[in-house]
This record gives sequence, C-alpha cells and structure tokens, in this order.
Amino acid sequence: MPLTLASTLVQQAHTSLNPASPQVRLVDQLGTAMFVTAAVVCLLVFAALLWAALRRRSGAEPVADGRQERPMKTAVLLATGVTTVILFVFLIFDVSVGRSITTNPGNDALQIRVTGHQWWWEVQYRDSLPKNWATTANEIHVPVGRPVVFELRSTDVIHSFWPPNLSPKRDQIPGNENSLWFQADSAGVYRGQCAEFCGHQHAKMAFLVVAEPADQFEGWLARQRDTAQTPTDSLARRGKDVFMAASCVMCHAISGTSAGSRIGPDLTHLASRRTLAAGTLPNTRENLTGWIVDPQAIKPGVKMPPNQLSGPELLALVAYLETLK
Amino acid sequence: MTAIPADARPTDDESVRRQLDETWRQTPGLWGWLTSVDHKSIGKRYIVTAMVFFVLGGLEAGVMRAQLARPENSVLGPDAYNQFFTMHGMTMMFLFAVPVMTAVGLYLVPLMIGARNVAFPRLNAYGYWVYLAGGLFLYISFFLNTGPDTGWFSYVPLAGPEFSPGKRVDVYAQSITFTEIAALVAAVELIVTIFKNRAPGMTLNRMPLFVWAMLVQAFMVLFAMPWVATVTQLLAMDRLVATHFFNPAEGGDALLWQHLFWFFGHPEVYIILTPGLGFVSMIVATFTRRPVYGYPAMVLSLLSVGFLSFGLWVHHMFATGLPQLGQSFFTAASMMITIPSGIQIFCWIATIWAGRPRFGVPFLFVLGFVVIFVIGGVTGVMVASVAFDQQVHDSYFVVAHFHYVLIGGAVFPLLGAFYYWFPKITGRMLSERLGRWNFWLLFVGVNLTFFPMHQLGLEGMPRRVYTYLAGTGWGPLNLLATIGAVLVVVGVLLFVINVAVSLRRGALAGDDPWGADTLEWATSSPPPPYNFAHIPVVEGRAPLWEQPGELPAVSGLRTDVRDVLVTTLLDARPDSLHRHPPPTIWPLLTAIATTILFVTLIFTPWGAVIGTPLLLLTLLGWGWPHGRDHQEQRMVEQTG
Amino acid sequence: MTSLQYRYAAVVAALFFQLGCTRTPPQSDAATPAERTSTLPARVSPDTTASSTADDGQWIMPARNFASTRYSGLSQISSQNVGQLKLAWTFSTGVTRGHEAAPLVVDSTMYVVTPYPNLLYALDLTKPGAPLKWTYKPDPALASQGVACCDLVNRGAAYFDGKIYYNTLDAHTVAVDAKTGREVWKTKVGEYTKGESVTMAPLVVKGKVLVGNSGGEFGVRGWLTALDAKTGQLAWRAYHTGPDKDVLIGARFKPFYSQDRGKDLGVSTWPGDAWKIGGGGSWGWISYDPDLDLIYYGTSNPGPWNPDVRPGDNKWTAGIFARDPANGQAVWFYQWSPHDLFDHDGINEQILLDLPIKGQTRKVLIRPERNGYVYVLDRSTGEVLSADSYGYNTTSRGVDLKSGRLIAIPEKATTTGKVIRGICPAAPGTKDWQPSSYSPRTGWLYIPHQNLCEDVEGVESNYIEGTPYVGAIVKMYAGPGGNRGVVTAWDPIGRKAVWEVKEKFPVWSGTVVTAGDVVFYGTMEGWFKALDARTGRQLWQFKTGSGIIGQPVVYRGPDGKEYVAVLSGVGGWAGAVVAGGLDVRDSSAALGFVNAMKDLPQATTKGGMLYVFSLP
Amino acid sequence: MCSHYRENGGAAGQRGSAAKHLSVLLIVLALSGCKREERDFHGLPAGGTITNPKVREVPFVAGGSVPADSRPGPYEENAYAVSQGKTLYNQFNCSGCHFQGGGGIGPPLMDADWIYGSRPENIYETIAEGRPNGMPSFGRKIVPDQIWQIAAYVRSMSGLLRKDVAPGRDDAMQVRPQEQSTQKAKPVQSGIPKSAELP
Repeated sequence: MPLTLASTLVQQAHTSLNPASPQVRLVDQLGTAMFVTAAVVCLLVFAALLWAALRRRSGAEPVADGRQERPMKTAVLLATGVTTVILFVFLIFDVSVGRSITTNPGNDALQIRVTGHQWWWEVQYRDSLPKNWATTANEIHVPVGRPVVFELRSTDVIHSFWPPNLSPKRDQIPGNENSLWFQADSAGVYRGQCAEFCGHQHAKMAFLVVAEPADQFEGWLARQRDTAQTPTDSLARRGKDVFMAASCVMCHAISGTSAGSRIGPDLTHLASRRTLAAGTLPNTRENLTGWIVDPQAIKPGVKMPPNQLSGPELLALVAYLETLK
Repeated sequence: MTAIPADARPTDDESVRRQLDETWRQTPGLWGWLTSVDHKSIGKRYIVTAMVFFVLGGLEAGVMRAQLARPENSVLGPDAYNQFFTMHGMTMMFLFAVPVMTAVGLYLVPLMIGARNVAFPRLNAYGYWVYLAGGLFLYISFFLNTGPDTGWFSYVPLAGPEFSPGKRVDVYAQSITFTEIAALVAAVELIVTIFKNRAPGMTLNRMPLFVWAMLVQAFMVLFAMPWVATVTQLLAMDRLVATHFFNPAEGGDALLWQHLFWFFGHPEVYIILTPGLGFVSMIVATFTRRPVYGYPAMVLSLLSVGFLSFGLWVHHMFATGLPQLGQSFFTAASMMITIPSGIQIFCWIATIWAGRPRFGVPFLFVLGFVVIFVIGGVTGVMVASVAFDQQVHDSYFVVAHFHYVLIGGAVFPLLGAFYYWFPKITGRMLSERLGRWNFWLLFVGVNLTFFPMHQLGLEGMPRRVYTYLAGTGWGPLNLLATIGAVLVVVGVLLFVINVAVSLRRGALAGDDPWGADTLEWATSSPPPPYNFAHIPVVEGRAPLWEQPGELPAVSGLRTDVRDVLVTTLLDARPDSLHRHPPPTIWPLLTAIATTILFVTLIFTPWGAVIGTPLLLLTLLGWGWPHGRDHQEQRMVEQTG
Repeated sequence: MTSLQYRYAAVVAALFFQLGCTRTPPQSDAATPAERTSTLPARVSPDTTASSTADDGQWIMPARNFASTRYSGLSQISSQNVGQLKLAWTFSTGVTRGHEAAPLVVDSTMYVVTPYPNLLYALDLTKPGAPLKWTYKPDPALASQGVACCDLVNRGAAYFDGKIYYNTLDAHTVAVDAKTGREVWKTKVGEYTKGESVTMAPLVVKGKVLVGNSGGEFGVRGWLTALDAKTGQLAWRAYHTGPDKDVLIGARFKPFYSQDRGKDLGVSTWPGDAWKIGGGGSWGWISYDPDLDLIYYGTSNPGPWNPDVRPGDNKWTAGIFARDPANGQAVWFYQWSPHDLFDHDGINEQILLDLPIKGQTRKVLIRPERNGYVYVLDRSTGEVLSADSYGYNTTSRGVDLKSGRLIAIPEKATTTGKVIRGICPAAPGTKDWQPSSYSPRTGWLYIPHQNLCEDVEGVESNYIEGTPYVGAIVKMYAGPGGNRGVVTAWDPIGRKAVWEVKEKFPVWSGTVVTAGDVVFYGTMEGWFKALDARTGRQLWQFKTGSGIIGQPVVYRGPDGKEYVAVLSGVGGWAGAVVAGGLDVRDSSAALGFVNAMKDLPQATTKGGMLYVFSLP
Repeated sequence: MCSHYRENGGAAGQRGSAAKHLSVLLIVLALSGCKREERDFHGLPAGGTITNPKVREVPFVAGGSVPADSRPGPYEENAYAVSQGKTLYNQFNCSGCHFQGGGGIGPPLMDADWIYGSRPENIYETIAEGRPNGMPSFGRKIVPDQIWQIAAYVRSMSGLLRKDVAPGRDDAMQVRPQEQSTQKAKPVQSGIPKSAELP
C-alpha cells in the first residue's frame, strides 16, 4: 500500500528553525547567538592550532626558557579569560530567555490537556462548563494570538511533547503533571513528535498543531463538542452496526453512540482530522481502509490488532467512519 | 639505596635478569593464560576484548545507519532497532569506552611509574574475568533475542515490569552490575598502584600527566559507578520481587531513576574523556619534543574536571519540568566545566607552538582530537543552556554533540595512543602509511556522519527512532550521515588490517622509537614480565630526557621472590617490600562463581542460595595461606 | 383446631392486646408529634383487610409504613422478657446468596422473597411450623447474574390489594396473587444486557408500583418508574440524568438551593453525552407523605467511580427527589454529594417525622446518609435543617447550611493514576442500604452501619456495553477502632448519638424497634441480637446458621403471639467474599470490600434460612 | 536472529556426543529465550495452525468441560503476549467482574477451581463463547489473537505459566502478589459455578 506521509501536508513546518511563537523565537535567537559565537571560537582555536603546528621554526632545539614561557602564559590566560566572559554572557542570556518563556500566560489562556499514550496523543479541551469539554486526538487546534496552556500527562510511560516551531519540549511523566504554554502568532499547520523514547512506535507518534484565526477556531471547537450524527444512508448505517458489533467498539469512543471506550483515540470526529495513526498517514479512504485491515504493517507493535472483516463489512465501516465529520 | 650506572657489573646484571625471568615467568600454555596475574598480559587481553566489543558496537551502529539511510526503510523493524541502539549504547559505554581506558591504564601505569606489577595482581585478573563474563552474558542474551531494548539509560516506567516483560531489562541491569564490578576493581588497582608503587623519587608532582589522568579517572569511577550499580539493582528488584522504588502509585518516583542514573551517567562521560586527555598530553610532549606547557595548570584542570563532572547531571533532565532556578544552577556548572577543558586545549596549543612538532600518526590523531573535541565542546555549551536544550534535547542535535565529544575526546586519542604505544606492547611499529589513511578516513567519516545530525536535530528529528517519514525532509542528511558511517567503517577496517599486518611484518621498534621521556620507554619492547631489571630512581618529570643514557636504580630488591617496592604516597620514598603472589586459578574460579550468582538471580531467588556459597568457597580458596609465604614473610621481616 | 377457632383466638388476643395498649406508660402518650407521625401510616394504610389498625400486627411493606419507621407497636416481647425468646420455627429458602429481604406478613400468611433466582414463598402461619402454601418462580435470566454489582440480592416485596409485588434481578416487576401464587402480570422494566438490574423492594402508592434500577457500576442511566398496580402498564418514568423532560422536571419543580435551579442541568453538568451512561439509579428506599402527597427517594452514585471523566455536579445523581406519585413530576431535589467521588449513593432510607425544631413543629425527613451525615430536611421544601456527622469522616468537613453544599476536603479527591489513602467513609459509606428504625417511644433512630476506610486509585475507565464501568482500584479496611460495624441510637432533636454498640463486622442487617422497647438486628457472624432501646444493653442473642444481612420484622401470629422473624444468609456486597467464594489474596476483589472482610470466611458460611422467634 | 541461531544449534546437534549435549542445551536455551522474548506484532499467521476453536456445548456437570482438543495455547511461553494479555484483561473490563483474580461479580481466577476447564482452549472458549451464568461472549468483539493473549494471562494468575514468562507487578496500587511469584495452584474442576448454586 503506497504510504504518502502526513507531514507533506505541513511543508517545512516541523523545524525549530522557523519559529511560529514568541517562545521559540526567543530560543531561536539564543541558539543563533550561541551558534555564531561557537563558530567563531572554533575557527579561532583551529587557526591557532594550525599556526602553532605549522609556523616556521627558528633553528635551535626548543628549551623551556623564560623567553618562551611569558607569551605562552599571557596567551593561555587571555584565552581562558575570554572563554569565561563568553560563558558568563551566555548564562545571563539563557536565564533571561528561560524566565520570559516561563512567565505567567495570563488568565484568558486556553486550557488544553494532552495525555500521551503508546503511541498517540489524547487531546482534551477544558471548560468551566463541563458540557463544553471536547476530546479529540493527534490534532490540536489553537487560536492565533491567544496563549494556550498545555497540561501534560501520561498514563503509561514517559513521553515528551514537542512541536518545534511553537515550543520547546516538555516531558510527560506518569505521576508528575507538567505544563507549558505558547502562543501561536501565525496561522499554519505545524507538526510535532514525541521526543522521549517510549517503545516500539516512538518513531510514529506525531501530532499536528493547527493554528487558525480565533473565529475559525471557535467554530471548529463547537463542532468538536457535537456528538456524532447518526448516518443517513443505509451503507453507513450498516457500517455503524459493524462498528458496534466488531472489535472497534472495544477500544474506541464515538460520542452519541454506545461506544465509550478510551483505549484508543476518540473517533467522534475522525473524518475531520487530517491524519491517521498519530500523524503517520494522510486521512484518505485508502489509508483508512489499509489501516483498519492491517495496522501492524504500518505501525508494527501498535496496540490496534489486524481486523478480519469481510469485504462488504469493511466497505460499510469505512463509509460510516467517513461520516464522522 | 645508591645510584648505580645501568651498565655496571654486566655479568651480574645478566644473572639478575635470568633470575628475575625465573621468578616472574608466567606458566606456559593455556593454563598459564588462565592463571596469569601479570598486568601486561591481563592488560593486553583487556584491550583486545574491549576492541572486539568496539567493533561489534560499531557494526550495530552501521546497521542502524543502514536502516536510517532512507525514510520508511526496512532493514530493521522497531523491535530489532530498539535492541540494536540499546546494545550499541551499552557496548560502547560499558564494554568498550570505560574498560579500554582502564585497560590501557592497567598496562601502562606500572611501566610509567617504574613498578613491577599492579598492587593487587589477582584482583586485577578477577576484574578482567568478571568484565569478560559480563560482556559474554550481554551478547549471548542478545543472540537469544533477549538483548535489552529500552536504551542504555532504560528510563522507567518503560523499563519497569509492566512495560518491559520478559528478561531483556533484567539482562540490562545485571550486565551493568558485571561491568561496574570490573570498573571498580580496576579503579582500586590504579589508585593503590599509583599511590604506593611509584619508583623512588617520583613524587606526585613528577608523575606523568597520563598517570594523573588515570588517578583522577579512577577516583571518578570510585564515586560514580556505585550509583548505577545501585539503581540498576533497584530496577531489578522492582521487576523481580515487586518492590516499588519507581512506582508512583505506591510512593515511588519515575524521576528518582533519572536522578540516580545521571548522577552516574554524567561523570561517566568524563571517566571516558579523562584518560584520553592523558594520552594527548603524552603524545604532544613526545611529538613536540618538549614537556607539556603548564604542568600544574594541566593537573589542576584534570582535578577540577573530576569534581565538576559530579555537578552536572541535571542538564540531562532539563525537559522534565524541574524548577527554573535549580536548572540555571546546573547550567552554570555545565558551562563552568568548559573552563578547565579549555585550559588544557590552550596549554597543548601553546606547547605545540613552542615545540618542534613531528607529524607522526599519533600526532595527527591529536590534531584531529582537538578539532572534533572543540566542536563537541562548544555544542556542549549550547545544550547546557536550559532554554536551548529544551528545544534540542533528545533530538539528533544531542546525538551529534556527544558523538563529537566521545569520538573526539576518547576514540581519537585512543587510536593515537595505539599508534604511539603499539611498539612498546608488541615490539613492532604500526605502518605509518596505513595509519595516515586510517586517520583521514576516520576524520572525514566522523565529521560527515555526525555534523549533519546537528541540522537534523534542529529540524526536529528525535533520537531513538527506528525510522522517519519521507515528508519530514530528513532523508538527504540521513543519507549523508550513512555515507559518512561507511567511511568510518572502512577506516576502522584499515586500522584492524594495520594491526594484523604489523604484528607480523612491522618494523622492529627497539626500546624507545619516539625518543619519548617517560619510564615505560626505559625498558625493552615488549617489556619483560618483571618490567624493569632494576627499579629506576626518578629525579624529574621527564626522566629519559633529563637523565639521558643511564638511570639510577634501586638495589637490595630480592630477585628470587616476587618482591615489589612500596613507596610513600607523596614523595615516593621507599617504604616497605610487598610480596606478590604466583600465578593462580582462583580469580577465574571466583569470577565464574560470581557469574553463576548474577545470572541465576534474574531467573529465581534461589540463585542466591546456589551462587553465594559457591562464591564464598572460591574466595576461601583465593585467600588460603601457603606455608611458603609465611616463611618468606619472615625473611622479609629480617631484611626489612 | 379449625381455622375458624384460630380466627376466634386471634380476635380474643387482639382484644386483650388493645386493653394492654390502653395501659401503656404515659411517656409514650399519643401527644408527642413523633407518635402522631408514627401513627400516620395507619390512617392512610393502603391495606384493605378489615382487621387493620395502627398495630394490626401485620408487616405489609419492608419499611413497615410509608414513613419508614420500622416500628412495631407490639409490646408482648419487651425489654423485660426478651431474654426468654425462643426459636419458634424455621424455613430454608434453598438459596445461598445474600438474603437482604424483609419477610412480609399479611393476614395469616408470610411471604418470603429470596435472592436470585428470586423465588417467592408463601407460608401458612395458621398451621404449626408454617407449612409452604405455594411457591412462585419467576425464572429470571441466568445471564443477569453477570450484571449484579454486589451479590445477587433482593430487598423484598410489597403487598397491595391482594397482590404481592416485587422485582427480579433481570429487571422485571411481577405481581403475584397473594392467595393463589398465580402470576397476575410481569413487566420488563429494564435491559439487563445493558447492565440494568433491579434489586430494590417496590413501594405501592395510590395504585402505582414504584420501581428503580440498579447498575451504577455498569454505566446505566438511572430512573424511577411507576407501573399501574392493576395492569402493570408503565404509568411514568423519571430519569435521573439528561434533559428536564426526561427527568420529569416541570413547573412544579422548586428546589430550595440555587445550584439545583436551571435548565437541563442533567445535561450541562456532564461532559459530552456522559449523562447517557452516568448511573444515578435508585435501588434503595422510597417513603411517602400522604398529607403533602409526595414520594421521597434517593438517586445512586454517578458513573464511573473515576471522577476525571465526568467533571461537574453530575445532576441528578447522589441526591434526593420529592415527586408527585400521580405523574412523577419533580417537586424538589437536593444533592447530598455533588460530583460524588467515592460511590456515595444517595439511596438510603428516609424517615418521615414531625419534629419540634427551634420551637415549631416541622415536617421533616431524616436521612442517615452514606456520606457520613444524618440530614434533617424540611420535607415540604427540601431545605437542610441540620446535618450531623455520625461516623469517622476524612472526606468532608460538614455541610454548609447556607448553600446546602457538602464541604469536601480536596486532598481526598480521587483521580486517575494517583493513590489516595485514608478515605473515610469508604465506598459503602458510613451507612449503606441497611435500613434504620425509629421508635416514637424513645424518639430515637436506631442506625445499623459500618466503620470502614479505603485507599483508591483511579484508572482508565472504558465503557463497554454490559460490562462494569468503574475505573477505580479500591482497597477497604476497618476504620479507627478496628470495629467494622456499629449500631447507633441517634437523637434527631438533640442531634447526637445517645449510645453505640460496636460490632466486629459491618452491621449489614436492618434494625427494627418495638413498643416493648427492644431493638432487633443481626450480625454477619450470624448472631441475632436484641438490645434495650433505651440503654443499648444487649438483652438476648441467638446464633443462626449463617451471617445475617436481612431486615427483621415483628408480627402478631394468628395465635395472638408476637413473633420476630429474620432471614439468615450471608452475602451482599459485604458478604460477597463468602457468598461468591472470592479469593482474599486479591485486596481489590468485590470492589475492594474483600480486603476488609478477609476473616469473614472463618466466621461464617453460606446459608439461606428463615428464623422465627417468640416467647415460650 | 533467533531462528538463525536455532538452525546453528540444530546443525551442531548432529555432531559428537559432548558437542551434542552442549548444543542441545544451547537449543533449549535459545528456544526458551526466543519464545519468551518474541514480539510477534502480526499475531498468528493468517490461516496458521491456531484458529478459533469450534464452539462446543459445555456439559453443565461437575468435572466441567474437557474438550477432546487439547491443543496448547500459542502464547503460553511468550512473556510479551502474556503482558499484552494482562493489559487487555484490565482495559476490556475483565477486571471489572473478576478484579485482579479475586473475583466479585464473576468467579475468582487466581484460585485452583476451574468451572469450565483450565486449559488455554477452555479459557479461549469461555471468553469467545461466554458462559451461562453471566459471562458475556466476546467472540466477535475481541480478535482471536488477543483472546489467546488474555487466556494465557488468565492462566498466569494462578501460577500455571513459567515464572520467567508470567508478568511482574503493575505500576499501580498493589492489590495482589505479582503473577510471577504466585504459587502454582493445581487446577481442580469445581463443577458448577458458585453463582449458579440453585435450589
């Protein structure tokens, strides 16, 4: 089965080198400053080394006498001094950046809880009104220009939340809650990936962050809060029956139906998501079908088992899942 | 004790050598090999074993590079890949880097300080056997598909009983215990040997820089290794007898593992570096034909590196969400350690500037070392910054960083050391021509392999991924890295060939092919079992340069028994005599008992019941007094 | 003797008894409001048998009367002579699960409902040894055993208009002809394949049979249903979660506290559609006030136990409703435990009394609640007049009488992946379903309850239809003092415990109190005990074959003698370790109760036997 | 790697007695090691040896069901599969009724009593087809491979699996001794289920 990759959707939006948030911009500046300095230092040292090694020597055997010692002493002391100064500057710079990243985001911040699972991301939008909570997976929508606070948890092993364009990473450690916040300042689709080794599919545990204008975001969130529509056409309706009768229902939840298991990603709005299998496949019919039939071929070790469904069943099931907008 | 010219009383000298030969000779044949307590033969097999593991670890890396050469590749599946990168890490860290350094130390230190052997020859043998057992245990498990698969750092809960079923992680924990015992044994050996067996006159401030490096390293091992030995035992207990050290639900903590592990794990890096720095100092001195500039500064920076390295561990945990202020402290510490390292670089450069460099292969490797190590160093400063590290942590940037540091700081000096001391160990020179090829291939290969990884990391490629998707755009740079890896493999291959060929056809070396200054060059190549016919008396830091031609020697040492001279700690005044044991099989048997204990323990608690008595038994045999010793002990008392 | 002669003897005895009554001591004079209340059910007794009076000697509903006092006016057995109480006769039910039911006595017949398979036995009291008249077998579905959270119990039947009404485990309600044992009707009220079961005893009010469902541990949607007593047709059904129209919240709904006012709170206090599987059944007790014409009943815990997946107050679970029995319209609601964290169902009995409070007599409802407080509510408005702790409590600081809200202690809030230790009271609460009794003579409640604490870890909870939906690992153990059971005499006016009797095991049986000032209850070791209602001194005890978790009843036999009857047969949630033969090595077994009952298997074995006692 | 090793062992097995014994030992080591550590993601080979066993009517008598087919479960010696089975046991709410083996709504699983037989295939049937007294049928809802994993885990609860295969403790509140140190309880046919003792 031809695998085109999900992040083709997100041209060049998975790198810390083009920042899309004040946080990463600051870190990027720090990094650049250090890189340039580091480069200069390296070149100086190499130059000194080469010169020391290749300079033309004056005849006599070298003897460690004062004439030589003095310049060497000054040179070494000077170099050491310069090094110390550079390091001190770095330290100050680093601390200031660190502080400005961890400042309080303010009260109007959006609250999102991201839970790492082997090997996918559960995303939960909190709200003072319980009815307004929304749960999705592997695709995080955020409003542009508004701080977003992420409450980071894990219920199995340690994962690490890292959307390079938007924020430095933070570990999700069972037993201790972590959090970070950022503010996307330009709309776009950004890719992130788990950064802490978490087992077989650490490599394919990615997610998308979709930064969009506030109104679009609110619209999206409102849709996410809806329960799933009961399908109208007969094929999809059959598909729903298949879903409820087959192994799907053991692991996945579709709100508005009797499927309420939290082992796998919530599928209430599966069709509205851009990717499948935690940012691994673009959400197309072929991929969806292939994924259902043999996920182990795509993500060996993933918790989803291969499903032996008859052709018609499979067709109906896919048809149903595609109605979950 | 009086100074006697080396060439005095030749006939007598002959008989002395003959008698010494008789006394220190090791039993011939396989039995002799199994029972040897000579630091040179043990050191040699130690080095060879470590190099074999180096090659194995390298091959594992090669396979991984093959898998990563292109996106969605299928050389290795995730399960195999996880075992491979874990084995690579463990092999390089526990079976190659640390052991090979201590091994070279165990071989050279006694020669450099003019001793006949290490302080505790039998313990030395035991150390090697345990190390060998650990290595075999790990690799046999690997071939039984029981290779550890949770990384050399094996973070819990992933490595805990719930998420790592089976015995793979138990193998991890136990094989570390093996290697830690070996490392601690070696550390004790070196410390005592350096403190108590130096040739008369070799005061602390006359010790060669390499000996200083080994001393510092030994102390670091002594303070760092127990932590990892402990923490891996805690893990084993969590897995086997359901303790809860790392189970948050029952009051344990997953972060406890990281703290304990990195409190060992960071010093570990410097444990590997320090001997490398020692090599460099020796080579620089010899190849610039002048003592290294700033001896006190060099020693002090070695010491301060040793101390500081224990205050950095948290910079491996910047992403775990520890308090900002605390992290800044560790940033400061991490940056501070750059200063002593920098000072040494500067001193070497100054030395080279002041000296008359000869561009032999060892010296090439030193130059390569400086370049690569400095690059690794500056990226080290970058990742010491909390904010920046939280961006690149656990990305390929870090992979690039520490490979620069470790390959630059350890492998290049080590290879340099090989070319430098090979003649001393074997009596034959390594081919310079192959050596140059060897160097340039490695130099280009290493940079080609690891430099692109900085970029990959910044582009967001995480570590420990068995594959990546095409659209990430990480393909080309990875391919480049793989090509580099090929060059490295070829380079190492050339090295192996060079060794193999030179062993037979290498030019004969003679005592001192490089015109070096330290004591090991004062004896024949390879050195006799007793190292020195006459224990030399030292009057300066560079005895062979300062006292050319002849060395004053100690008299009054008996040659018909294994007497070694024990000197005082600070200024190495002769203190007493120490009677060394003859070859014995007990260290091997004890090591076997140890192995039985450790291996059975991970399958059943009964392992303790079976193994402990065996171990006690062998220790009893080891310590069993022989009448002969008593008698001779008395004679020593009479003389002393 | 012929049955005629028996009838004659009975009448004579009745006359004597009446005389005796008039000579009852002044302190129990019908002047106290409490006394009036206790006689209240007599005036509105649904019983149609001619011989019915305040002390007709019958026991036609488990709670004895609509006010749920479980008070018997009979005083033949008194604190003076109870010591001579002897075993009169026994009857084996042949079932060995937990017997929680109260036997009924109507006319001269005793009706006994067993646990699953919910057999109904009619015993003829007119003949010596009370031979079996007939047996009715409803044959509930075998598979329904799989959805009973805490043993396969049944809490009894109700008599009305010549029929015995009761519920079966597989969620059916049956009406059986009291004389012939013929099934009159059988109505399916729930879907056991979705986790619904029915274990409660129905209450018949104004020709309606009131039934509620169990299954708070199976993700059911709780409800109370009224069936037409004649036909079994569904009259109305009030859900306890979801939109107002389902909950039967309309114009008449006037909750006392602001947090209970608002549109569709049954939806907005849940995330997404969690309310559809939010629990809140009603498997406990219903009381009825004929004057106000209101029924009162509690709703059970929200599901799942793990609270992380159901933020909000989770209306209308773990609270109490007052409804109009005619159409089910809600009149007021009060929530004992908003966003319940500990499976503190709100389904315990409520005893309806008229009490003098701050000078004036008020129509109140007394509820010894699972969350550890004895509540006194104004039963016409739902206002909380007082709430006083009657057991060791680490989960809340009390009840704020202004807002009516429980003042929770946040440190004890359970959550996913964290172990919270020292939660007291444990999941069964300070008191579970086991009903208290009230004596107008002492003016005190006699509360059988337990003293348990627990450790809880919330875990991922997955709703899979027909399987449990709990999401918590629980480990219970004895509370401070080590005694797992207590019988407390509680003075509702003085708002304090008068005396306490400690028991080794939870007191999982109900109590009954008589005009003879004797309190009867059973222990899980199998002792059937009589206490002095005024001092709590133990007057008499008898060791039955198995642990007692049933509800004792007191009646007057056709021979005029006063009898005390109780079912012995250990089980229920507390006794599951014996009834289900569970393995005590697993502390989490039976929702963690096993850990607190590890020694019960040494103390008693399974059984199922009716014991009837009388004076010689 | 393993199969390759196994081949070597096999070849060696043909040679002289000493070598033979050694290699036999090695093969045993290899096999046990390999079987235990295998991470078999694709599960059972499609149409392979193990297929969903035929539904058999279970005689409701003391002695329980003893099917003629005594094919061993595929995962009896595979630690990874057993641990997967443990995870599924909890996630699919088996623990909801049987808890961590002590039972509650359903019968205990860590004791010696077996109502419907203790063999892997008995347990497979119990899960797949359900049992009369409240055990639901999961045949269509759990794929065979996972049922076999759960069955293997259920056996480990009463110590019927090798100790180096049975799981260790969970990262959760400790409520029972870990499976790998649970004493083996010799299976006893307990006849009818406790929950079905009717008059």
